Amino acid sequence: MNLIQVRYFAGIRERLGRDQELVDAEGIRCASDVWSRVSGALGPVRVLVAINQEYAAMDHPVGPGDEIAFFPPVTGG
Amino acid sequence: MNLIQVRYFAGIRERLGRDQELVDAEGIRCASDVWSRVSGALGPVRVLVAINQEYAAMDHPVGPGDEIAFFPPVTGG
Amino acid sequence: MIRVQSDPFDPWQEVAAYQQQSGSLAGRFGATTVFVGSLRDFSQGRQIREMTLEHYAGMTEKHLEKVSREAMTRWDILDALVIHRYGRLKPADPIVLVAVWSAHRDEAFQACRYLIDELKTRAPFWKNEATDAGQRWVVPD
Amino acid sequence: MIRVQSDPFDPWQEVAAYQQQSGSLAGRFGATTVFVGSLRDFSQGRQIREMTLEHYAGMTEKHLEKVSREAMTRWDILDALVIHRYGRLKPADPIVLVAVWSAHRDEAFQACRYLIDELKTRAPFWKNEATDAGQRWVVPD
Repeated sequence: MNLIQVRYFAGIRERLGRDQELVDAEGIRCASDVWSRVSGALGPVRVLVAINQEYAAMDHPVGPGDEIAFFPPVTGG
Repeated sequence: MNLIQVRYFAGIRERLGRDQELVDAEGIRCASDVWSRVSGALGPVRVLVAINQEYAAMDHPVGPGDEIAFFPPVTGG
Repeated sequence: MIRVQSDPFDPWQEVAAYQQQSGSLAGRFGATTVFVGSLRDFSQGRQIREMTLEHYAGMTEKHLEKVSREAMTRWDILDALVIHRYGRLKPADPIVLVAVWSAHRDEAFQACRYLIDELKTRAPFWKNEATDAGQRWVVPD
Repeated sequence: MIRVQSDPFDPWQEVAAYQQQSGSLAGRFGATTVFVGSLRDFSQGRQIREMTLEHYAGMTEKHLEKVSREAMTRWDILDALVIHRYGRLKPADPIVLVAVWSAHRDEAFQACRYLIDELKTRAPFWKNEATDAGQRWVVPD
């Protein structure tokens, strides 16, 4: 099975109740497909995406072996 | 005799060969009159003026008891 | 240099030590600009007891390295130091330090401002405040 | 606070000490911006051996106090510290320190920049450089 590693941070991690999981790459083309599959009943939230630790757009392609992260707007500094 | 205290700094002090002197206030109306009397054969130089330790214009009135300073553009910081 | 750490740090000691250790900088820089961000004890109407800074380990370092390289390319600066904490912080604790050395002040100010702005708007950190009225995630301005 | 002195100073120790002593600042400021101007060992094609800073005692303090008050009025800042040396300096010596404390970074950066710009263009100091090829008065940019 081809897997994508998915990670969550801050408010999104809290609301999903988990900080990471593995998702089957079958039927997944882009970040948005991953988000649809994992976000379930989360409702509309402001979410940012990083693919392999770089910011990416929701329509950016993802595939097996990729690390994809979803998180709210950042508040460092 | 009514006196005006005149002070010089940096390059202007060096070229005049003195750092201060007293000038008779007789016939003096403004800073420019003081400069004409003290600068002698100095020739044209960029000179700034302070009266009682505040920047002033050359046509600013001066009189007995005032401290007037002439100096080149500043280079602190 | 970039450092991301959970240990508290003294920004003034860090800048002094970094300058000392980079002996080759001495005499070459005419301008040093430093920004320090600290935890305030009061925020949006609430007393702050402590703050937990979550971060995306790995991505954070990558991002800060990238932004630091960009600053070095874009402005004529000699060196830059960025330190950022994560984990639990107490009010008045320094959160972030940005220091820039250059020959002239304009470059130093611009690069320092660029680094802290990029860090605030893009580096993957999230602040969670523990207030008298419970916990909350900080929302960006 | 304003200080004009001939003794050398360590800017990082000064900032740390001032912050420590102003205990009431702790937890209130979220942003500290510091500028330090230092003597470079090379300037306009010549090696610098030392520098003598002449100043107009009295007017200098007046001017710095005035500019400092203006910064406090114009921006929402909590405190400012300015230290400026005069007399003989060696390469790498700090010449001037400007530190500003405020709740937010934008005010801190703007006030710090204002203070150093005003100081550079208006405070009555004059630099005389001792170079390998003799002495010279520094001319403003």
